[in-house]
Amino acid sequence: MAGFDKVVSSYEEALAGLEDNMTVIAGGFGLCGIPENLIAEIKRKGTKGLTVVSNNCGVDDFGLGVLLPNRQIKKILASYVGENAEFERQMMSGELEVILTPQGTLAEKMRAGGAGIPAFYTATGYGTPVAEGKEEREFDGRHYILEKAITGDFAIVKAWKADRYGNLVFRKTARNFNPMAATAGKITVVEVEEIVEPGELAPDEIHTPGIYVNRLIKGTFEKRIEQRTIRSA
Amino acid sequence: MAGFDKVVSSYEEALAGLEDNMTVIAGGFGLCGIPENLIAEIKRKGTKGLTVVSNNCGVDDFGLGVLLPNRQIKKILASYVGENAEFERQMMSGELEVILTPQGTLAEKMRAGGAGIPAFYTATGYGTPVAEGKEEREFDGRHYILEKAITGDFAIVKAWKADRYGNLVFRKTARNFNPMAATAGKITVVEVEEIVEPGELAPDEIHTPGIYVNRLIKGTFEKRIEQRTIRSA
Amino acid sequence: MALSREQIAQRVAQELQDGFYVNLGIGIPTLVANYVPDGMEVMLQSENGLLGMGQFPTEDEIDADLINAGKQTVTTAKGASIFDSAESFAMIRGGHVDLTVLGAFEVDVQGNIASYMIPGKLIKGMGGAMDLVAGAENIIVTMTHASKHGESKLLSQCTLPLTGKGCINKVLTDLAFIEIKDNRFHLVERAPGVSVEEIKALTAGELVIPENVPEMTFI
Amino acid sequence: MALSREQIAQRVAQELQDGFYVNLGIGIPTLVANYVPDGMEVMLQSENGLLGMGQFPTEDEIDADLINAGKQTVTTAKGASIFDSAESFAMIRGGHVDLTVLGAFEVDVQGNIASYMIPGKLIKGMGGAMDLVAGAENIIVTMTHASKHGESKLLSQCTLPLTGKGCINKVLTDLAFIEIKDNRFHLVERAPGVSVEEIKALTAGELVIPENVPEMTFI
Repeated sequence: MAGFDKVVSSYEEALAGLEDNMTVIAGGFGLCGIPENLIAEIKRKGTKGLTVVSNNCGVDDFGLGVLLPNRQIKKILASYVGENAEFERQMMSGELEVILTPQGTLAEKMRAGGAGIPAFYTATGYGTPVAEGKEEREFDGRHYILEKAITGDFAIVKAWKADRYGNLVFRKTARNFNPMAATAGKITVVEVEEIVEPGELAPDEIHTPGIYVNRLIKGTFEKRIEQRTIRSA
Repeated sequence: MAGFDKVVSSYEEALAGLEDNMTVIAGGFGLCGIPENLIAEIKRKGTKGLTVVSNNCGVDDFGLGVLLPNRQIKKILASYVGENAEFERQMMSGELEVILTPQGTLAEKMRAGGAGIPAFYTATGYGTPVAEGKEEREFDGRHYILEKAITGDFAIVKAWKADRYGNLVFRKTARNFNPMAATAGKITVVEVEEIVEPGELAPDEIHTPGIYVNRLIKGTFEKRIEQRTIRSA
Repeated sequence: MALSREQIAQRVAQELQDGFYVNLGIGIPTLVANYVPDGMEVMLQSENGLLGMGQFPTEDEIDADLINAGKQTVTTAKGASIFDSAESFAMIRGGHVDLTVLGAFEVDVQGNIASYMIPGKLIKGMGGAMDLVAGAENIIVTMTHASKHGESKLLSQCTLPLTGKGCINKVLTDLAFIEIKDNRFHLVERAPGVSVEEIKALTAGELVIPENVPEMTFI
Repeated sequence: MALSREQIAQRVAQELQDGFYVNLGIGIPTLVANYVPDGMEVMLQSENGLLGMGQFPTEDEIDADLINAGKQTVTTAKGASIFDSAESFAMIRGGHVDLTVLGAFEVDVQGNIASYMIPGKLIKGMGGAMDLVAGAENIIVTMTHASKHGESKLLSQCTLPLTGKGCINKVLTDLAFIEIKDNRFHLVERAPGVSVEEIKALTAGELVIPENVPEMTFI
C-alpha cells in the first residue's frame, strides 16, 4: 500500500488493531447499508467489551445482533433497538448498557465528532429522559440541551462504490449513517461492492472524500431485507 | 405555481418581499458560484440597510461589491474582504459594519442555522479577537468558543442545474457556500444555468434537496474570473 | 361512532396543503398517504434519508437498498432526493418539514407528548420521534382517545417518559379533533355521532368546549 | 546565506510523507507543491471545497467554476473530490488534514501565531486561517526570520492580533528551522552558511541552542 491506495486484501487486515474495549461506530439503518462482513469479522475475531455506536443493533442472526450471543458488546448508543430477543434479555438483565439516543442527535453527534465540533445544542430531547444530566440552555426563548460529539477508535462503513483512494459513493437509502460514521473513526474501514480506479468517479458525485477512509475492501453482500413490503404489479 | 414547482419567471418575482434592513445570506466564494443576477436585482431594486452574510464581498464592479456605492449594505459577516476600494473606505469610515468571521465558522454557522442547531463550540478563534465577548469552554482539556447559528430573511444561491422542484446540483468549486446558504434562508431563492423536469436528476446525485428552495429562476451568467492563472500547454 | 383508523387518516389528510413536505410516522399516520386529495401534491419525507417516498415496490422493483423509516421496502417518487441521516435530521430539526403526523401513548394540556417508552415493558427507543417533535412547528398526533380499558390518553400531565415537551398543539383521536393552547384542550370537532359528553368523559385534562362543536365531515 | 523562497519551500517539502493530505496557504507555502519528492504522492486540499487540486489549467482548460482558495483557476488531480465549504472545514477542523503550511507575521514561544491583521493597515480578514491553525495537529509556519528593518518575527509574545493560540510548533524561516516547545524556541537546523549567532541575534523570544546545529541539506 503506497500513496493513497487504501485497498486491503482481507477482512482480517481490514480490522487489524481492533482490540477489546474499543469504541466502534457503525453505519447502517436497520439492516440497510450495514457493513455486514466487517461485523461478521468482529464476531470471528471475538473482540469483547466493545462500545458500539449505531442507529440499531441488527436482528438475532444478522448485523450487529451476531455480536450479542458471545457478549462482545458492553455498551451501545442507538436510537431504536430490541428487534431481537437476546438484546432485550441482556438489556433487562443489565449485562448490556443501552444509551438510547434520538436518531437525529446520534447522526449529529457522529458528524460533530468528525468535524471537530466538541458539542452542540439541540432542542431534541429537552424535557425528556434524554436531557437527564445534560446542560439546559435557552436561546431566543427556546429550550435546548447540550449534546457532545462522538468519535470511535474504529468506524465500520458500507458504501456502494469506491475508487482505490477511498472516495465513496453510496446507493439509495443505504447511505443513511454511513457518511457520518466514516468521518468519526480514528481508523475508518469501508467495505464496498465495487472498487474502481481513481479518476473514474466524478469529483462532483463523490459522497465521502477519501481523506476519511483508511482501509477499503471489496465484499459480497447478503443485503437482508427486514420488512419485505410489496404492492401487486 | 402549484405543487412543488418552484420556478418563477422574473428576477423581480424572485426577490419579491425583500425589504430594507433584512438579512441576506449569499452563496459564493470570491466571484465563483455567486448569484450574480440576484445581486444585480438587489442593486436595481435599491433595497437598503441590508445585513449580508457572505464569505466575500465581491469586487468594485461585480458581485456584492455593486451594492456598496449606494450604501445598500449596512453590515456584513465575511471571512475575507477588501478586494475593492469602496469597501475599504466604508469600513474605515465606519459606514459599513464588518464582522470578520473565520471561513469554517461562517460555513458552520449557516449550516447550523438551517439545521436547527442554535449554537456550537469550536476551537477556531479561541484566544483571538474573534473570541471577544463569546463564551469560552474546555472539553477534554482543549479550549473552545461558543458560536451561534445564522439564518437569513432571504438566502440567494447559485446552482448549476435544478429540476422544477428545486432539487439542486452544483458544479465544481462553484458549490462552496451555496448548499449551506440554501438551508438558512426563510425564503431561499436560487438561480441556475439549466432547469430540467423532475425525475431527470438522479436522487443519489442531488446536492441540495428541493425542500430548502422556495423560488427558482434560470439565468445567464458572466462568471467573471478573479485570478486567471494558466500554465503553458 | 368512533372513527376507524382509515377515517382518522382521512381526517388528517384534510390538513394537508398543496406543496407540503410531510413526515408520516408508523401506523395510522402512514395511512394518511392514501387520502391525499385529488389535484394536490405532497412529498413524503422518510427520516432515514429520503425525500419523495413512493409507493411500495412490485416484486420486480424490490431493492434492499431502498427502504423507509419503518424499514419497509419502498420506491422513489418523481423528483425524489436521497441524503444521509445528518442531512435528514438537519431538515427535520431545522423546521423545513411542513407537517409531521405521529402516534402517541399520551398527550397533556401543556402540549407534552409521551410516545416511545413504557418503563419495564416497551423500551425499544425513540428512533427519530424526539427530533421530529422538537423540530416541527406543525404536528398532528393521532391516537385513540382512551385505552381499551377506558383510560383517557389526554391528560393533565403525561405519566410516561416524555418524547417532547410543549410541542404538540393538534390531536386527532378516534373521537375528536382537539387543539392544545393556554394549558387546556380545546374541542374543535367531534367524530360523526359522538357526543360532546362522551368526549368530555374520556378526556382527563381540562377540556374547553365551545358552544358549537361541528361533526367532522368526510367526502 | 538566507534561504530563497524556493529553498524554504524545498525544505518544507522534506517534511512531506507519502499519502499526506496537505493544505498549502498562499505565498511560499504554495511553492511546496513544486518540490514533492519523486515517487511520493501527496494530495492538496483547497479550503473552498476541493481535495486533489491539480496544476494550473491551460488556456483551453480554464473553467470559472474551478478555482482554489487563492481564487486562482486550477484543475483537478486524479482522484479528486469536490464538496461544500461546511464539509471542507469539517475536514480541516476535525483534524483530517495531515499537514498545513501557512505564512505568518509573527509567532511566539507559546506557539501563538499572528498572520491576518495589522490594525489600521491590513484588515482583509482571516479567511480560513483560523480554522486551519485550530484544526491541524501538524502545522509548519513559513516566514522570513525578521522584517526588512531587522526586527525579529519570533517573539516572546506576539504583538499583532492572534490567528491562533498555542497551536504552532514548527517554523521554517529563511535562516532556520525552529521547533516550539516548553515555551521556548528550539533551533533545529540552520540555513547553509548562516551562523548560530546570526539566528540568535534575530530571534527575540528565548532560543534554546543545542550543541550541534546541522545545516539544512538540499538535494
